[in-house]
Amino acid sequence: MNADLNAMYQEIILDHYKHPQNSGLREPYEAEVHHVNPSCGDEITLRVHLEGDQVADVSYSAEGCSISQAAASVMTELLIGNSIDADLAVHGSFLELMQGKGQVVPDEDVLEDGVAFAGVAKFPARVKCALLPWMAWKDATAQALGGTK
Amino acid sequence: MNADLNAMYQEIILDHYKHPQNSGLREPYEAEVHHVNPSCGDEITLRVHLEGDQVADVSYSAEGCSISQAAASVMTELLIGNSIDADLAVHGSFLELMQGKGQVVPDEDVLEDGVAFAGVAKFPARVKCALLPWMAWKDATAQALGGTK
Amino acid sequence: MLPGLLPESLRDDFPILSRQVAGGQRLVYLDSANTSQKPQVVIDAMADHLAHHNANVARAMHELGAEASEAFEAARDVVAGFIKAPSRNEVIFTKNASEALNLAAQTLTWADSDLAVRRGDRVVITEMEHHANIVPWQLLTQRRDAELAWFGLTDEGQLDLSSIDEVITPNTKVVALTWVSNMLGTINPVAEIAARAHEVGALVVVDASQAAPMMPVDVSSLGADLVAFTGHKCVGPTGIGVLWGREALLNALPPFLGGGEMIETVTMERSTYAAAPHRFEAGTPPIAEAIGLGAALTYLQGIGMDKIHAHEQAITDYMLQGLATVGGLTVLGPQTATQRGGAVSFELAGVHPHDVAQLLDSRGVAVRAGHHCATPVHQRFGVQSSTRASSYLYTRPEEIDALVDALEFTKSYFKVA
Amino acid sequence: MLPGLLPESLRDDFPILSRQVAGGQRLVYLDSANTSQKPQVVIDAMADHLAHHNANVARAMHELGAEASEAFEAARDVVAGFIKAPSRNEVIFTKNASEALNLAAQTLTWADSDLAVRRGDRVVITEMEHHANIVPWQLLTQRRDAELAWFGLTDEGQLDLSSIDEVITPNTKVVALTWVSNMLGTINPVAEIAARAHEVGALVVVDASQAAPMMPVDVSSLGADLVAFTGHKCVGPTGIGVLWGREALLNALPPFLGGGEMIETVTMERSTYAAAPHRFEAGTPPIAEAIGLGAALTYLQGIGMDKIHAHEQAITDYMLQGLATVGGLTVLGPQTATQRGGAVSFELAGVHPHDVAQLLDSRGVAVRAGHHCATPVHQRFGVQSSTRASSYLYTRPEEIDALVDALEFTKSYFKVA
Ligand SMILES: Cc1ncc(COP(=O)(O)O)c(C=O)c1O
Ligand SMILES: Cc1ncc(COP(=O)(O)O)c(C=O)c1O
Repeated sequence: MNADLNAMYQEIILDHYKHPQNSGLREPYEAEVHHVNPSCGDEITLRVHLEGDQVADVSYSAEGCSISQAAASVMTELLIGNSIDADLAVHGSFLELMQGKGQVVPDEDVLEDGVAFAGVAKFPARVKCALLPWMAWKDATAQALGGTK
Repeated sequence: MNADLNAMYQEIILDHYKHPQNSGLREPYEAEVHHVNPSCGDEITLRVHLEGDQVADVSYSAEGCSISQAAASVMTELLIGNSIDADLAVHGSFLELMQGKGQVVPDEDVLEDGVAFAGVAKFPARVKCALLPWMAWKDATAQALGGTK
Repeated sequence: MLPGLLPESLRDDFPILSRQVAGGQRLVYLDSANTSQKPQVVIDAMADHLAHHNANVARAMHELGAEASEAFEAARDVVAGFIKAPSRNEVIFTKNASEALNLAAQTLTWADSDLAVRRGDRVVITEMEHHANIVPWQLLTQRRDAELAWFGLTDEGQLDLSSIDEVITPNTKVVALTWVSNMLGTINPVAEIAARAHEVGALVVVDASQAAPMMPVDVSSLGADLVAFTGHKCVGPTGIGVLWGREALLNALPPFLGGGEMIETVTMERSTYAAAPHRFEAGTPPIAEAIGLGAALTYLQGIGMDKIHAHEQAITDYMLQGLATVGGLTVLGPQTATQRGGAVSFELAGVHPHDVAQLLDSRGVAVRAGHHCATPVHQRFGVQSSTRASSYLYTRPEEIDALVDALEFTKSYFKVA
Repeated sequence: MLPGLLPESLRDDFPILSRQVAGGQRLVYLDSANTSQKPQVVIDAMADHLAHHNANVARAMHELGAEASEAFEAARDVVAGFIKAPSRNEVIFTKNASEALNLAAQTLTWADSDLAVRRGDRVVITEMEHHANIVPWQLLTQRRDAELAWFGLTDEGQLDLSSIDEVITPNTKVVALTWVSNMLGTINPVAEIAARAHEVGALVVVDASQAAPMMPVDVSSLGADLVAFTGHKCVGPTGIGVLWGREALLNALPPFLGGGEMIETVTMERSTYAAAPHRFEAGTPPIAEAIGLGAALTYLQGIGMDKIHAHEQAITDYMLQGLATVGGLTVLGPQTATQRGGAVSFELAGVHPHDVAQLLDSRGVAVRAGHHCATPVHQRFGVQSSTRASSYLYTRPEEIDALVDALEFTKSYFKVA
């Protein structure tokens, strides 16, 4: 199944894995969360910094496989600097792609490098890896908005 | 399977069921036990009265099916008035018969009316019924000898 | 033909029904309230899984692991659909209904929130419960120095709700009751009782072990907070049961069993726990069994729970009529088929239930005799044990005729009038 | 051919082994420490039971009930024989090893005799335990305000017993440890530790989940008081596990789950409980699963546990040699096959275990990646996760070659040296 394999391990993904963008935990931030994938132990600590309705920064420290690492890197590139609403829409598109079992055609205008994850959607066990940072971001954003934590 | 049925419900058994011998709880006694068959609820309260190494009396009050009732009746006929050792040997023979899956030929000299239970041994679910009073007697005798309770 | 009967052809789906017993007689299986028979499609689903897709779930990254996980989680979706659960996360796989009810009682024993049952609090059950819905609550109340109270029964075998407000007191934390009695057959007014329970802030735990096999279940409208049932009574395999609970409630409960899959993080000092359902599914789950249950519930849905219920009612009505012709026979519980499940317990004057069952068995008729794991309700009706005949979707009127014939044979064998 | 290998022909007993995966490649199943594959004889035993002998056990008086009860109890005899239990009453069927270990911990939580774990008492575990043998003891010690202590590990992956007398203190009530580690493969000196534990009057609980599948078990000489293992790792089905315990100990423990079959008498006010094993088997047991386990252990015994152990050792030795040829690969745990089980966990420099497992899967090689439900031992060795290849009686040297090849492919795919 080298075709499927290459579809999953796109150059873009391997690039992000080797050279993660926006990695590291930064100040200031309104919320920090720690998420783990209990079945494999992959983990991420993630902070969000909001300015008004803008996502001013998303910083993280993650340990895990190429997919979860690359996902965090791609995600921050997509999210930082946009409005929260726009980012929630991006989040929705990414979720739809990953849960589509490989049947959803991603919109490159929305997901940019995120389209590279289309191949991952065919591997149910890896979908959780790709979603780990996204779930963490959503949780952190909700907390920052709710003013909790 | 009327043949098996008739082998189980021997006239002797039905007679003892309709006319149980030695039934009722009597004084004196050194030990009283209450045994139940948890899977069906059959129960027996049984007392033993020993005089030296003799089984002077075995009295009981039982509620249950024809097999367990008849077994109590037949058992007391066999046990009362003999030495404990002789009765333990009878107990052993009855146990052997009941656990023999219908393959053991009973000794009428030892088991008397008890041979009628040979047909019960083919019905695993009913073996417990036939053994209920015997287990109670063994327990009560051990308690009477041990001086416990 | 009776109105509402299902087609006889569905018997062909159940291989055991063509078996002969008792030295060449046709099997008349009237012990479905004890455990139901299994259609070939359930047996095949399990065998196919074990032979071609077996792997551990959740943990395995490989192709077999993905197949096994997908099949296992698809079974959870089937269960959620079958009981109309608002979320699949509300469906917990257990090994049977007993474990599901103990899960409820034990997590409430250890809850440290408002949910906790503390000294002086009350837990309410009923006198018609199966031991599985009595003993866990006895253990809880004994261990927490709480009070166990219960609804008594009317002579007709209904819950005596005349003093409902005195039974469900303001300090009541849990009301646990069976939806359908496995001994009397009574169908209880769950919604009415749940309404009172919720008034005082108590949780409502429903034992649906006898209800789920034979009537449509909609947990979202039942009024219950937790619902238990068991796979083997729903044409599913042994080794699998279900606890449904409202998601927020489940996530407020402490863990039940500790181990793999129920955790989030583990250090030697302490652990944090996953959300429901995984929090309550420690270790390797009954994977093939869940898949078998999925196939079973899909099979039942294919026939339609409404139709199954109508069939049960028709057969039960026919059974009650047949039993009424047997002199000396007394049915315990409601005497009419409407508002009653398909388990019919009775006494036959002069013949002990064991002996009745034995005689029936010699005619190939399989029924249950004893206390049916419901001792208190037997005591309530002054009997030590009873004989129970119980039907299911594959039961035919001719089998009821065979039961009645065999009862007459029993009477003549034991020479009772 | 390697000395001690079992005949290749036994692979024909396992239908899944002739499956193709990953788009037409031969399945190389090296995830047996996670769950083992099933021989046809196990699948057939279950399917035949469900199709032709299904009934509830203990409670049913009829012919099917007698057949089911006999088959179920015969399975208990098989288990007793397999582990050389002095009495069949010492064999408790659970749903998996996790439930068995929780049964131990929870009954000790509620014991009111000398067995009780009270405030200030100590429970000892080890740093190499599976979560199933950590979390239950955390819950017990937290709930009873007792102390949890553990044996650390040497760099070679052995238990550090240098300070055994300081770890197993006079106030220690329980010592719970794994016989064979599912992550490091280490075989622990149970007898030695049990001797010290018994000196201070502590109970010894052994997790034999990884031992039972691959070496002869004799509970009468092991030194343990309670032993747990799980069916699905012993070529048996899911949904079934075993707790063995000394009979007197079991009968001194309070009940675990309440319900049918575990009782002696029930009134609304209180209940009395049956003796072991029934005391701990509430509700309808996993009947078909116990029968499947009986068939599985009979199958293993037919081959011979000594021979299976020799096969495992030969294959593990071959695997260790093969892995040693892969540059950048580090095996965690003992480096030689003697005194080691067949689960071999390793790191591959520069490639995350998930990615290793994925690449291997693309070649049809099924391994496990992650923390294998043993987080603390991963932390001990400074890794978050690892890749684990585990063999069993059907594993062939060619499959190890395929693993090594696939690892080289992985390295080239990820461009690591
Ligand atoms: C050492 C060890 N203990 C316990 C378990 C738990 O077994 P189960 O998941 O069948 O409960 C496992 C397997 O996962 C194991 O390897
Ligand atoms: C009403 C009721 N509750 C609970 C149970 C227990 O089910 P299980 O034995 O599968 O745990 C049964 C069946 O025996 C039942 O009829």
